[in-house]
Amino acid sequence: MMLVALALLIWIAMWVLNVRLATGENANTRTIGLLVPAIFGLTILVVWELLVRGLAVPLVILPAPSHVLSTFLSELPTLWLDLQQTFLKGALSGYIIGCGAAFLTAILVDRYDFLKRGLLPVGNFVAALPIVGTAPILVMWFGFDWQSKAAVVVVMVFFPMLVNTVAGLQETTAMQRDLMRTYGAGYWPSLTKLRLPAAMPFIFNGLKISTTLALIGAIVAEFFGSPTMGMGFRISTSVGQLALDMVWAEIVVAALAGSAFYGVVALVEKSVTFWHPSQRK
Amino acid sequence: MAPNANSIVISANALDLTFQTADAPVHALKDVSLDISQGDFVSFIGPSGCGKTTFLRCIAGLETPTGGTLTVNGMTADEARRARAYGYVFQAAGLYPWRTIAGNIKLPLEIMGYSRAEQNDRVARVLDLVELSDFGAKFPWQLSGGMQQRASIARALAFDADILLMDEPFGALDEIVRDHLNEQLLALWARTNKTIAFVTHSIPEAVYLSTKIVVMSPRPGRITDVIESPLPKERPLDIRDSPEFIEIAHRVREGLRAGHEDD
Amino acid sequence: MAPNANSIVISANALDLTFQTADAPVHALKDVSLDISQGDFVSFIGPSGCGKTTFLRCIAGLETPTGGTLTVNGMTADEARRARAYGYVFQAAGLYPWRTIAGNIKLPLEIMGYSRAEQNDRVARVLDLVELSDFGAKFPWQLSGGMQQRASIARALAFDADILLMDEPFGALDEIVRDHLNEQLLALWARTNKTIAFVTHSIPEAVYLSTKIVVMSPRPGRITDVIESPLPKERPLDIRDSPEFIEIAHRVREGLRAGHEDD
Amino acid sequence: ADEVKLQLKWVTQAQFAGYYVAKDKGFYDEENLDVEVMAGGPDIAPAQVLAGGGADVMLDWLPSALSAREKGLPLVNIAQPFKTSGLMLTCWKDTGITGPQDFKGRTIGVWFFGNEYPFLSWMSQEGISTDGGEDGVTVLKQGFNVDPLLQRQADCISTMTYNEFGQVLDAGVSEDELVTFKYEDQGVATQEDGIYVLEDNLKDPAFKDKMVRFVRASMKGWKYAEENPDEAADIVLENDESGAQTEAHQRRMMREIAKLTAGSNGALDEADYERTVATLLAGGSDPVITKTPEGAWTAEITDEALK
Amino acid sequence: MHKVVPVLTVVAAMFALWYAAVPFMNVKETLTGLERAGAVVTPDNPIERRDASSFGLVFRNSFAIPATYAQDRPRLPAPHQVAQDLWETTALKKVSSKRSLVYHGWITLSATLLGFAIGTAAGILLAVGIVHNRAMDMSVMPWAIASQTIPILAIAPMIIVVLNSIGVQGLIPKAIISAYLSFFPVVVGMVKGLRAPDAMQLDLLKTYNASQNQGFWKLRLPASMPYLFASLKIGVAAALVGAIVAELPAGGARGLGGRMLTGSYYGQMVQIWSALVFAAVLAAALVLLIGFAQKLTLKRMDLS
Ligand SMILES: Nc1ncnc2c1ncn2[C@@H]1O[C@H](COP(=O)(O)OP(=O)(O)OP(=O)(O)O)[C@@H](O)[C@H]1O
Ligand SMILES: Nc1ncnc2c1ncn2[C@@H]1O[C@H](COP(=O)(O)OP(=O)(O)OP(=O)(O)O)[C@@H](O)[C@H]1O
Ligand SMILES: Cc1ncc(C[n+]2csc(CCO)c2C)c(N)n1
Ligand SMILES: [Mg+2]
Ligand SMILES: [Mg+2]
Repeated sequence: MMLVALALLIWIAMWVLNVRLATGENANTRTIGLLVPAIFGLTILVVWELLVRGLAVPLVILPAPSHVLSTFLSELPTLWLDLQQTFLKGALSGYIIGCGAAFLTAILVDRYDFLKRGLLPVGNFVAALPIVGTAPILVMWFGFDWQSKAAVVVVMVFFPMLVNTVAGLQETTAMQRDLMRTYGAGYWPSLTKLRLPAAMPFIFNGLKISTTLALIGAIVAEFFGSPTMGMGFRISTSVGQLALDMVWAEIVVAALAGSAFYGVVALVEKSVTFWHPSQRK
Repeated sequence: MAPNANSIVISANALDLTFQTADAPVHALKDVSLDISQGDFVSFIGPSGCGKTTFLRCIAGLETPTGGTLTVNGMTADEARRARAYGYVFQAAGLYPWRTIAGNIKLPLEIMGYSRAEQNDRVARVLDLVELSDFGAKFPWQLSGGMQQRASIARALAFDADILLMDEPFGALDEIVRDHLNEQLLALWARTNKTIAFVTHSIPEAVYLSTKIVVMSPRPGRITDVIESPLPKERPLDIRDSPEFIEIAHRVREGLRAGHEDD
Repeated sequence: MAPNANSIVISANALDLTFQTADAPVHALKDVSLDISQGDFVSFIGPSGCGKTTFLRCIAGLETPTGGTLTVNGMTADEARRARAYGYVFQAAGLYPWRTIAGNIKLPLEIMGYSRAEQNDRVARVLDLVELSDFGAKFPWQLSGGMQQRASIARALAFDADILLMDEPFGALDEIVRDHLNEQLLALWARTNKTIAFVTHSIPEAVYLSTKIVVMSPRPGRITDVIESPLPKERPLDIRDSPEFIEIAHRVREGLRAGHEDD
Repeated sequence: ADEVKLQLKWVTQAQFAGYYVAKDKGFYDEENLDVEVMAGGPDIAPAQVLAGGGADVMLDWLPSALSAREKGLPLVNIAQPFKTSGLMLTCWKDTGITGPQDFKGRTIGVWFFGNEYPFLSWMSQEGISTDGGEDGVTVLKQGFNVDPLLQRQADCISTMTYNEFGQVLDAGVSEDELVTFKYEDQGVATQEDGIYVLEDNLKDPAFKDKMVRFVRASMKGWKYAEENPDEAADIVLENDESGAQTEAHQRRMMREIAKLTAGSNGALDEADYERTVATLLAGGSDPVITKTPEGAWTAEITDEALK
Repeated sequence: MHKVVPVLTVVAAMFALWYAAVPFMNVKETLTGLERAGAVVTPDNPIERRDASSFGLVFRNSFAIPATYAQDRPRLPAPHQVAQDLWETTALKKVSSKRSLVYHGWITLSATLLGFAIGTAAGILLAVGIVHNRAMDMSVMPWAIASQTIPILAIAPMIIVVLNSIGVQGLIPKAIISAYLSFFPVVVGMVKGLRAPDAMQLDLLKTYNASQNQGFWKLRLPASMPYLFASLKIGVAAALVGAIVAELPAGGARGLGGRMLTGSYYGQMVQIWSALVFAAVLAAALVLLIGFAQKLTLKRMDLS
């Protein structure tokens, strides 16, 4: 009970500290911008640790963060292998294929209004297919290795990306389009010089959404059949072996890889769409 | 097509345009007839919603009239648009935010296939003309509204079109800057002998600039008066205090007021 | 606080305001001192970016000066804001699109806790004042730009503030409508004895409306001239052709030009 | 009545008929027990449920239970209704596989989630690596069904005599197209579907008493099911909430299950137990358990129940 | 017409493609089956066929094409097989029957709706907190993003077990998982929406000295409505996926997820496909419903 009370106390103390930092004078600096979420995350970990210890939660239900950390460190080679299999082979290739295909389709769809009116509603429908149903089918079609994971990712990211890109390509204002017409500009010049640049904020929105979808998709697909490596494989077998510390170590890897992936895309976005009001500040 | 004086460049005959909207159709232009000759500076003035922009857009081939005929350089408006017969300055600057000022001015040059060297040359020249030489590498949002408007004028001047269509280009500027740009525009017009169609809300501006002032009136949009200006081509700013000037301004104001009375 | 003539309502003393931005700080107001008395109609005129809006926002307590003192109704600007001492008309209409025109005008009344009946009463009255009685149930996008601007003026008039702060309220309107609204504003001012601070780009407008014209100049924003108008309170539109009027306009123009010379 | 929550290892099917029959036939009522049978699934680890207090009793395979015990979750086997193992590898005959020595270089589907231990210890006994390559087997984490075999994505897959093997036959494959390796025949069989509880709970006499009654009633259910397979299958079907099971499938499964429970009266055979522990300990470089488990089973309950 | 024709065309094209793909997808198993039944197929060895291309096989054994449309365990079921299964499991079964998709759909739907309600409420509350409290904004947002990189299928069983151990069972655990998936789009959309008012709209309220409360109800909330509904549409689809995912660990339990799982457990591809289609229809219906609510709300708001 002591530990539980301590956990509560630390929670309150950290929160007060964060409120101070966030409303203090240097609140807009980069350091504080990183410090505040870091403190928040650290607080969660400390509270988690104390609660697990204080309430004597069995290891097989929820391991303490310290335990997860030590597993994480000692199992680094395995984790790295799994990350390669799931992220580099499955998620990334599926992400590139899916987003690339969606991008090209979006340009077609944007060009032919008929396609737009026909494909988008059907696309919305297909996008609602739950991965839980599609994954076993795709594993059956594309085999146990990373190809089927990539296929699942393609299916998952295709429509969010398509919808965003199509919306982006229509984002130009009437005046911007009229300007192109006054130059007698044809389809390609107005695509490359107007509609694509204008679409970039939307395209990146799609790309960002797709990062998290890609990783989750690849991991979940491994639950439905995989070689004997991969993050999803490790998670599902470790649960069966009651190695919850390993499960959480993989989850940590997933969260790190996912956030990093998201962050990289967000950085690229920043440099490409520097002109957009939301990036200017 | 060598420009010879008094040849008719833009000719509208009984032009009619009705917008189909969700509820009632809007009769934006009714029976508009007007000839504009090579080298004319024509101002359009009239209350908000009288169809000035719409008429300019018809000339530019951006809007299709629902009745009457319209020729530009002897072609249909759409053909003239494809032949890149005019430069158009919109009511708002409308610069592309992802391009620098120089990049924005380069845009039409790229599309029209000018060589790289020629592009840079022309950009430098028109930037100088609108006094933005130091700002070529800046992005639009880093400039004040007035500077942006000047950049958009430079963009329309960068390529060689004989016709210039300008929709309230100086609306957002303060009086001093406006006076200055008015002078510049007149100088450019005198030098290049371009044909200019110019929309404005300001009576002094219309009188100061034009060889011909077209007064319009709304619901439906039509021409109520066409005033030929007797002012000389050479116009110092203080011509605005001359009796002729005040006389014309008075006539324009009366025409405008008559249009408003209808409401 | 019974308004007695010539009591000072707004008093700025050596006001200074510097914006901290990502790159260089912007010195928007420098050493601005000005007294505005009860019942004054003060116009602010000056080139784009000279700090007119910023000064008005300081008075409204929307911006905090970095130096000098400012009192409004004897309180700090922020206290005055909390006491709802003024109505503010922004440069753009800024109506809430999900509310009807009447609903928009009701907004401040709801917030200030007027009774339902009182609300309806006042909405009807100010709608009438800006000649929009038929449009109360319409939504903003169903009105032309000019009508929206009038609605936003009505919104600022709906509650009883002795001070009216107006930031280029008529910028988007054509000359005829603008003249009309100028007359109306003068009539309202004469009737209610409000104190009005008014930003404009138009020299005739400033001269026509004001008892006091403040000319400002940029980088850093400061007051370069304060012109007391000798024109009578009663001002027909054609007062603008009187020599006094032209004389004041000339002085304003000179002041403005001087400000521009600095660039 | 005393409440007992039973966590199954898999979805509702005839594999668990004994418990459903005992409940349906009122055998639990007779023992003054109120038993809740909780179906499992692919991602539910019964041991976890037990540890979390969500269940009182669970079913598991011995290797998985021993491994959990070594991880600090003190599971104790209190009864073993399954005498024989139903696990086997099923291979296409036309691949030329005739014995374990032919597995090298092949692709084999294996269930994980605690079901992989028997396979791993078998392979380590045979000295075959499970990391792929020329001299090892390539292991696939087999999903839920027999498609990998039917579509020849794998040369062999794991099947249970009572379930997946039937599905292969149902798909039109005849038995002579197949080669099967029963773990039982290979000497690597392990004790499947034993009844486990937490060691600490056994210190409580009331709990112990409850378990005695539970095991007694459950075994009665099993024996009834063995004798009345069709009725037992129908009872299972009634308890299936997914509506996906078919009568034909469950009736056949029940008949096959009956063969596995036939030899058991509920008591764990110590010799079987020792043999399993030995194979698990001998797991080569990566043994499933590293030291001989102590107290991982008890005869107290069955002794009492079978009196 | 303007809307229907293109959709129908695309759907028709999709079905045509689907039908065309069936022989290629199913040819290998079909040939093996036919061979067992005594037919002569080329090549006559399953291992050779395994390594052969489907195209070649179809062309060399064109007689087998009809049979590819009538497989019991097809790799790709033909549309009519799916349609038939759908018809049998919806129209021809009593809705209370465990074999009725409507029954399972309802089970999933109830968890979806509860989860969606929880997720939406949590999302809105979190967004309100984030918009009004800088500390919350800075601390929570990065972690909310990180939370979405955690594979839900991995923690779903843990959530179920943990909740089970404190005695919560049945609908609630499913709803919580469903809420976990749906809260994120709502937070993101709602934060965007509550921040949609521009500086001038906020300043206007300041000139009225409006309280934070008034600012919320009169400006931020109405301004956020379009954003809210856009993210509710994403959120409700996510909630459905969450409910289905949550049905997996519980194995052959009830619900569409259970259907898909047992379908794949017993190799009943057609059953998976019809559950999938049913789920997509359900999602489409929910999205439509929200679109409807959106129209109503926006209309109602106008009367304010
Ligand atoms: N695309 C459109 N659809 C429907 N009505 C339109 C459209 N464009 C313009 N109108 C209507 O046509 C009329 C003329 O509009 P136009 O823009 O030409 O006026 P204007 O004279 O340029 O006014 P302003 O001075 O405000 O720019 C107006 O009543 C306007 O509402
Ligand atoms: N929030 C801000 N942050 C940084 N600089 C600002 C900010 N607001 C205004 N400024 C700068 O302060 C100066 C004065 O701006 P202000 O808006 O008061 O000009 P203004 O006289 O109203 O111009 P206009 O006639 O264009 O409305 C400008 O240089 C502007 O760029
Ligand atoms: C992921 C997964 N694990 C196990 C099985 C097979 N299975 C079904 S019941 C049973 C015996 C357990 O008592 C086994 C091994 C599967 N199909 N999928
Ligand atoms: Mg216009
Ligand atoms: Mg301003």
